[in-house]
Amino acid sequence: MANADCIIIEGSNMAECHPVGFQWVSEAKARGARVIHIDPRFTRTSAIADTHVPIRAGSDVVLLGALINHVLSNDLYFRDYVVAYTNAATLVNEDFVDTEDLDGVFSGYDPQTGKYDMSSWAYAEGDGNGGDGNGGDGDGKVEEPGGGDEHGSEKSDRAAPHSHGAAGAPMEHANVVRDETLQHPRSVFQILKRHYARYTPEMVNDLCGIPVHQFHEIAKAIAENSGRERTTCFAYALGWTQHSLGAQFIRTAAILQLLMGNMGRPGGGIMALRGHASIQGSTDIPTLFNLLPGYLPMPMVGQHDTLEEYLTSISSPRQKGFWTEADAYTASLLKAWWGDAATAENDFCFDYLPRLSGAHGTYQSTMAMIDDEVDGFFVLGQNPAVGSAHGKMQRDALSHLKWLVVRDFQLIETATFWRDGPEVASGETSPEEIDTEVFFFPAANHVEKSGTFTQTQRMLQWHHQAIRPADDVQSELDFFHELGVRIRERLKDSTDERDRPLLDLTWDYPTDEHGEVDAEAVLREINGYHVTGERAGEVLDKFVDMRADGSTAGGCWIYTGVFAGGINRSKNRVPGQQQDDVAPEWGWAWPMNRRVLYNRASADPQGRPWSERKKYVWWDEEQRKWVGKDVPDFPIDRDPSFRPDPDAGGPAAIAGDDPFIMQADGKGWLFAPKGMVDGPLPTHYEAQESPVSNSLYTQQSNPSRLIYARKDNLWSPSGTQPGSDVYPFVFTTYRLTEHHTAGGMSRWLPYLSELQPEMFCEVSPQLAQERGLVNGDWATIISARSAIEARVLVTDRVRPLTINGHTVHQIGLPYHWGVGKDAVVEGDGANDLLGVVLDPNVQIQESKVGSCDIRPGRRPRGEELPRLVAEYQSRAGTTVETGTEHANPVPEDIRRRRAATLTSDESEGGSS
Amino acid sequence: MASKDTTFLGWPVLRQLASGDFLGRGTSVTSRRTRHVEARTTTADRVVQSVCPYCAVGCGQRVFVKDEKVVQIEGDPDSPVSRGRLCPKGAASEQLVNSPSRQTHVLYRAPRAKEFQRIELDQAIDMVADRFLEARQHGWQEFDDKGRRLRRTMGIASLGGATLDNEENYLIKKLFTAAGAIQIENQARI
Amino acid sequence: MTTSAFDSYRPPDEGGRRRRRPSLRDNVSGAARSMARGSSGWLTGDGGGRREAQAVPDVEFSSYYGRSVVKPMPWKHEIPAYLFIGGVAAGSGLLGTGAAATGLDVLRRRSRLTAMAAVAVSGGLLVSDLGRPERFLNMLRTVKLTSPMSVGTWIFSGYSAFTGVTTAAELARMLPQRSSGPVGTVLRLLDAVETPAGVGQALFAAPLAAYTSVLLSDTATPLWFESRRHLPFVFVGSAALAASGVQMVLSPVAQAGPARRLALLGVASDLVAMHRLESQLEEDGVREPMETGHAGRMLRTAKALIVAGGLGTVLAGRSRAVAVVAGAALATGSALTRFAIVDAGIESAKDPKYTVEPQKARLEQRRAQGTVDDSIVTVR
Amino acid sequence: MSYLQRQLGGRTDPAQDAGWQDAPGRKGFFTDTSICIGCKACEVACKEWNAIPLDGLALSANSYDNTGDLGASTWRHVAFVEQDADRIAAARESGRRLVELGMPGVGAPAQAATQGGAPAGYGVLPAPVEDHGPSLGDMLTETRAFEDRSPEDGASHGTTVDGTPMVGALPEFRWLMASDVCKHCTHAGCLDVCPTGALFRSEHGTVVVQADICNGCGYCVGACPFGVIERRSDASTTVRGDGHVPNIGIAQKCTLCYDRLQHDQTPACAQTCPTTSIRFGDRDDMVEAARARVSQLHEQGFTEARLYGANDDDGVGGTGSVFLLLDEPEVYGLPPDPVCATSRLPEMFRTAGYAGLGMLGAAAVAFLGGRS
Repeated sequence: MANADCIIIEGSNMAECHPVGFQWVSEAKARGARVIHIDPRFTRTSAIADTHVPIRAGSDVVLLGALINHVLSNDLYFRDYVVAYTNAATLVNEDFVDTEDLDGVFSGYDPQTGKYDMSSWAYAEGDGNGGDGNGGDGDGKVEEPGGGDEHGSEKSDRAAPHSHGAAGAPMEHANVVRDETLQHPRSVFQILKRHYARYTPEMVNDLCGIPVHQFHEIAKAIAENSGRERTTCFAYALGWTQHSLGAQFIRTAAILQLLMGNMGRPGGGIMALRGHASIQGSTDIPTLFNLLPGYLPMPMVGQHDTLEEYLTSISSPRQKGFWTEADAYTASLLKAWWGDAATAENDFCFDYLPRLSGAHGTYQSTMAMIDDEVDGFFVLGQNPAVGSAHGKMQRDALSHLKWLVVRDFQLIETATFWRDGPEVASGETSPEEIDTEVFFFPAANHVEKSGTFTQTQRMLQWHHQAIRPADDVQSELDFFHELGVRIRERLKDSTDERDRPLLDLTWDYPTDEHGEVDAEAVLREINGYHVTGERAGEVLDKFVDMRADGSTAGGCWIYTGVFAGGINRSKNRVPGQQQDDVAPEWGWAWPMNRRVLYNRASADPQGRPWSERKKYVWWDEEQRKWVGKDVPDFPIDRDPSFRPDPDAGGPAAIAGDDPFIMQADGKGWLFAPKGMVDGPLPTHYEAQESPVSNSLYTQQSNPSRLIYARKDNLWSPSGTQPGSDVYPFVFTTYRLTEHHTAGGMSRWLPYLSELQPEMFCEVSPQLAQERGLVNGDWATIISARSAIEARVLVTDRVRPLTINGHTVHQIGLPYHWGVGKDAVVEGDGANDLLGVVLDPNVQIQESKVGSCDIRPGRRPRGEELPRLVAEYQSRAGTTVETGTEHANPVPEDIRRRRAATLTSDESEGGSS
Repeated sequence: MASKDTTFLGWPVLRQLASGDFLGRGTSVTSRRTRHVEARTTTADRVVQSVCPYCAVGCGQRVFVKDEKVVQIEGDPDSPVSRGRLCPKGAASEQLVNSPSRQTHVLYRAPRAKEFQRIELDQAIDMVADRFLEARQHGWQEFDDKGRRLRRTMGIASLGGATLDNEENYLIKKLFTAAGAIQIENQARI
Repeated sequence: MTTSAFDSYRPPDEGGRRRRRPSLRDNVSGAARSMARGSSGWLTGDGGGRREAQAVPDVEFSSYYGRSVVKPMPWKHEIPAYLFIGGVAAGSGLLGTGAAATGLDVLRRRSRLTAMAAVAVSGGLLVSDLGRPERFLNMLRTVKLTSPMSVGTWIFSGYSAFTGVTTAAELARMLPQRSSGPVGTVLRLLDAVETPAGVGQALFAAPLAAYTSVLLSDTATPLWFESRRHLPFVFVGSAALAASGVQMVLSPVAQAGPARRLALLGVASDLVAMHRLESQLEEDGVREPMETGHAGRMLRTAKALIVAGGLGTVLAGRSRAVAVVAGAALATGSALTRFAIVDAGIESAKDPKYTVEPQKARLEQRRAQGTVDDSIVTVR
Repeated sequence: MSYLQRQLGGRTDPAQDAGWQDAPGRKGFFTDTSICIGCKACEVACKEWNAIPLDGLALSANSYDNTGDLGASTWRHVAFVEQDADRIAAARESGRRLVELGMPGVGAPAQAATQGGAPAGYGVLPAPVEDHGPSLGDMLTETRAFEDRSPEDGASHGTTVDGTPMVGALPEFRWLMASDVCKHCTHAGCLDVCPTGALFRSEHGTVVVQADICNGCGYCVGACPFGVIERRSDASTTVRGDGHVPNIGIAQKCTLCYDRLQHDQTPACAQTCPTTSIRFGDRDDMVEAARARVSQLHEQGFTEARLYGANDDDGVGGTGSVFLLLDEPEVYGLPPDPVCATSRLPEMFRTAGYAGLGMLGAAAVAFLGGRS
């Protein structure tokens, strides 16, 4: 990041949330880089940026789309890069119909289910290929693996990211049709151009509230700082992900960055700024329902009934890249878990894996708890009663459990909800009515245990145990190991087949003299080892050593190499002063200690650096290999001019100029033929709750967002709907430097608490005047779900925006506080205002934006509080149905055109 | 020296006259404690390299331990990630570790009880293990409505992991998956 | 001020279990709040728009949310009380020695005993004002010429020692009969040192009365610092008239003549010096705290009492009653003067206006005179 | 000039004055507020290292500043000031006036006008820790080498120091953040007036309280022209489990981490500062860095930048902690022309002497006058 010439920070308050990471922005700035901060509020990041651009929360796709349109229509994109390294030249299936022609939905949309059949989005397949017998009916249409006997919507289920791993959108072939002149009307380039043609600076002005001259300032900065000599970097955080089309926000930025040639190059890319010590690690080795370690998907019922089906769905052997080796990764994982019980004959116990049948994310689980379907709940270092959207629903769910295990340092609100929760205070419930058994276990902290954290740039760093934990304090490692031991002990005589996975589990980790599990032994298992062969028992040095025949075991293939040579490389601590900027001898980054992914793209198609200034990894003709400052993220000895056999698959199919080695076609995806369930191209929809109507389409919100119509999850009317004026303001939630998410690690610390002692809301002077709010006094904020109180900060850092000619006021709400009695400071939780609506790709809730009203004074107490909320609901006329329609009504001709894209597929694919 | 401090000769007024510090603003007025001041970073028994537990930047930390107590946590200047710097949260790590309000005992709240009670760790784990198996059994789904094998339980859910070590997440995922529990989630989705 | 009808639902004690900042902070945020209602903005932090009574024209004043720049002295009533009683002690010592020299026995005895009592009370006041009273002996740890308090401590100590001797001599004189043995030795010794001690007491009395003005002026408290040229004369005058006033009350009219004369001189010094002090403060733009509020009221009363006491003193030679009333008026006037000056000084420290405006003015003045190299703000 | 006067005002080496032979060199801070992000890590690191109790838990509603000011339990304090365009223009103008007054300033080189630049934010001073990252010189060279942006249309935005048009638009709004700390004055009022010797000048030229000596007379509190030092009140709140609050009734302030300095360690605040807004080192180097930085900002047209405490001829003889400010000092709660009151002490003692003599004289008159 320090190498960037221009840094766009959008959807992130980097200086506040990542002050130490911000030093790299500072350093880039010192070198002359331009820093632009795009955010609803003027934050501490804005204070240091060259320019702050206020934007209406949730309108980012309009801005980014307009930037895409700007660089396309003014020929400002990096043509050599785009042609060589992206799928711009690739032709798309002729059945594809864009949102521009269907008034806000793509082809394949089923209004009944709110889901897409994505088959029409596929690449056109070239003629005269080797023929794989799979689809290929002449028009280049690519079919799903596993036959065409399903409904489109089910296919959509299947292609949803929760059913395949991260980058693992599979493709049947690498044989695509390309038009390198980029002129073909069905080329991705032309589709992109048409799609974003209406995203103009004027549209940005109207929808984002960004004046035209400021748009040009941003556009100019990006254009001038991209290309051979220069790179622009984007940084985002939860301001983008926490939306009902959050994944598409990131996609839009990725498209722009690919067009400008800023991916895989030093000072380029899109930086995700993540909020937790090991949030990257917890997706790599996921405590997530849809993934197995290393981004292998959890098997889906009906699709992954056998190992073969599973592997085929991850990657066709004929596609390019390293995902084709998924069989080796999977077999090694299963061997690591079930050891000798896992054999080639029994598909390495693939059947031991439970099957998914849909999304089982945390919000689905929450609702299942309310429906009494879940008995027991483990909460590990999180505080959902405060930190999750719709706090009231969260606490209600907790009270429906039979038992709850909370493991934390302090008595967080989730552990005391039954005693100190707001619903107890309001009389809606009482401890005597809550049946939940609560176990609070004191957890060990980072100095009381050893282990690795994976930081945001995929680097594993070992932290050493400094002291032993006191009293009953225990690490998760010890607790879950012990729990596993006792569970297995109870089942040891079981003959029930369902207990086999537990009994066959490899669970014999060495312990030290205090009975603590040796974390290094676990990391070694994660790294993997040779099971048989002459190196049996030795650790794997690299993931390409993994085999599908059961001769290797390894818990997470992307982490293979962390123990290369038997040395725990996450412990590497060669001081930064003694290394170059890349600092490869500090910690260990996956994969294979690469610090910049896809860094092949930092060289031109011939393997020469794009420029001397942006030299990073290049082809050394003499040594016949890729060299540079980093570990090349590319087959080390692949000549840039290498062209694979058209029938080849896997790593062998990667051409010498295919830098995006984990993508099925080796190219950066401007257009996503697979992988995004809500459209191959990002398009602007309004947030679930928005005071304005979507000017681009009749379709107001993301038509495939996940909606839960429940009476405890009401929505305010949006846009021009009657009643929307009852909740006239936009609120957005965020974090402060001084606190940490739901406060479990900050509100109990006096030094942090005194820096931000109370919940507050930030309002503009204009709104303050309009509503009689006074700086330092109290205000009550009411949404369709709840009402909270906060102290008022009146500040010019929040500005009213003019959207479609109307003034839109935004209210800023930090979300660190919660209601309880144990913390040093407490206050109402902003998340109580939120409802649950999810991004369909990643199941992340929309918590950055919602509609509300604000009034001076404190909120009512006791039963007056629910009464106030109900009074608003009734005034707005909101019901369970409000805001829950997937598709908005459209004229008949549009409806028919939309239907045509769906039925044509059904007729072709056949219906069961 | 010690004797001088406690005798008449240690009287700063005399030291004022004897030294160049006639106005009594420097050398002549120092106390014994001042002259022998120590930094606890220097007197620590050992220094352990660690990583900041808050956000995902992964700043390096140095943990200073004296008499098996953490006495100081500060930035690790060797770290190329953070170059010795820490944000306010990272700088408060010592308080996180040594917080007086930190819980060190297992607490149990029975159904409908109004307060927590202390129970033994061993007993608590046993209780959780029993309940785990019971809930697993209660929520077990062998097949879906189409008769396809699910082999899972919906009786147990888990939330957390983004603040945990990779090794811990690995064991959690491994144990839960083997038990058939699929509702495992963490902050990455919040 | 909140306007919600729901406020009453929140129990008043809620949140009250936390320790809040003392009222100073509340007041300040109150000021900030009132700004929010105004037109020019909560964000400029311009001290609540204090633009009335601009003492220094053409200097725009701004502050950090109206917070004080310098810290007010943490002293409570002990210190102004000490300023008064210490003054009485000093003046009484002078009267005692003078009376000894001129053979006014009653005046001598009563003055010396007054001095002793005042010294004892002063010591108590000084110790009780400390943050760590048990460490009062540390005051004798150094001799710090740069510290008026250290210098004052030594003056006070010296004065106390001489006062102790003269008091002992007075007490010895009150013993029924002279005895021999060790007691006799002590008494003889006392006889020998009484006169030198009296001289010493007188010599230390003047610095004791005067140093307290330096004690106040050698600070960053704007009003005190700007008072430095005149405050010593106010204080010695005040000490003189207070001690004299006390002796006018305690001693018979016949013996109190010198006290009355000293009182009149003190009154003159006090009034003249105070007048010049006020002009000086007016010029420096920090007079306001002396004129307004509690301090202003005290000072006005003090002046009236001193003038009245002074007039009474002129007549007091004829009537003990008048003497008592006049003396009491003078003593009270002195006490009020001390309290007023301490109070006004602390007020001047609390309001950033009195720190910033005079400083900006003097900076401008120096710049106007061509001196540009002595500013703390530089551009290179 | 008398011994006393030399010790009480003007340029001097304070450690030497305090009797230190072979002092290791005066240490100090340079706090560059133009790159402060207001994260308050300095406040926390300071409190953590020095085990300072809680300083209250009330929201001030003054922007993001909830600790108010420096005091017994806040030794580093970050100020937050929100300003609109008028105030920014005024700050820029007041800075320009300083130059015009004939204060030593820097003329902008010719290329400054064409150096496109940052209109709203302030360029960041590369201030890497030793051996980390490139040097200032390299960076500036690099910056210029790659700086090929055309100048913005800035004709209406005023002029730089030497009258060339401003390179950037005047922002509509800015948010100033500044970490304040004890100034460690060359002539320190608090130290001079301390009657017990609890405050002393260390060999590093810093001013430190000895908590084992201080008896809490409180005199230093009023003597500090910057309002830094304060006596800890018994209303302080513990951060420890045993309820103990250290040093109640004792004057407290920044020690510039005297204990760490004894072992060549960086003070806690400077070590933690994520953006190097707080730098620590030999005071001479700090002043030099500060001057380089203000020159750089002036070259870029940011005439609002100015230094605070870098002048050894000011009322306190220069400060150990030097600041770069972006507006008048009082905007940050700093005094515009602080004076160490003790520098006037000889004069004050003289006046008091006259008054004392007057009193003796008056007494003589009172007694002798009656006789005649």
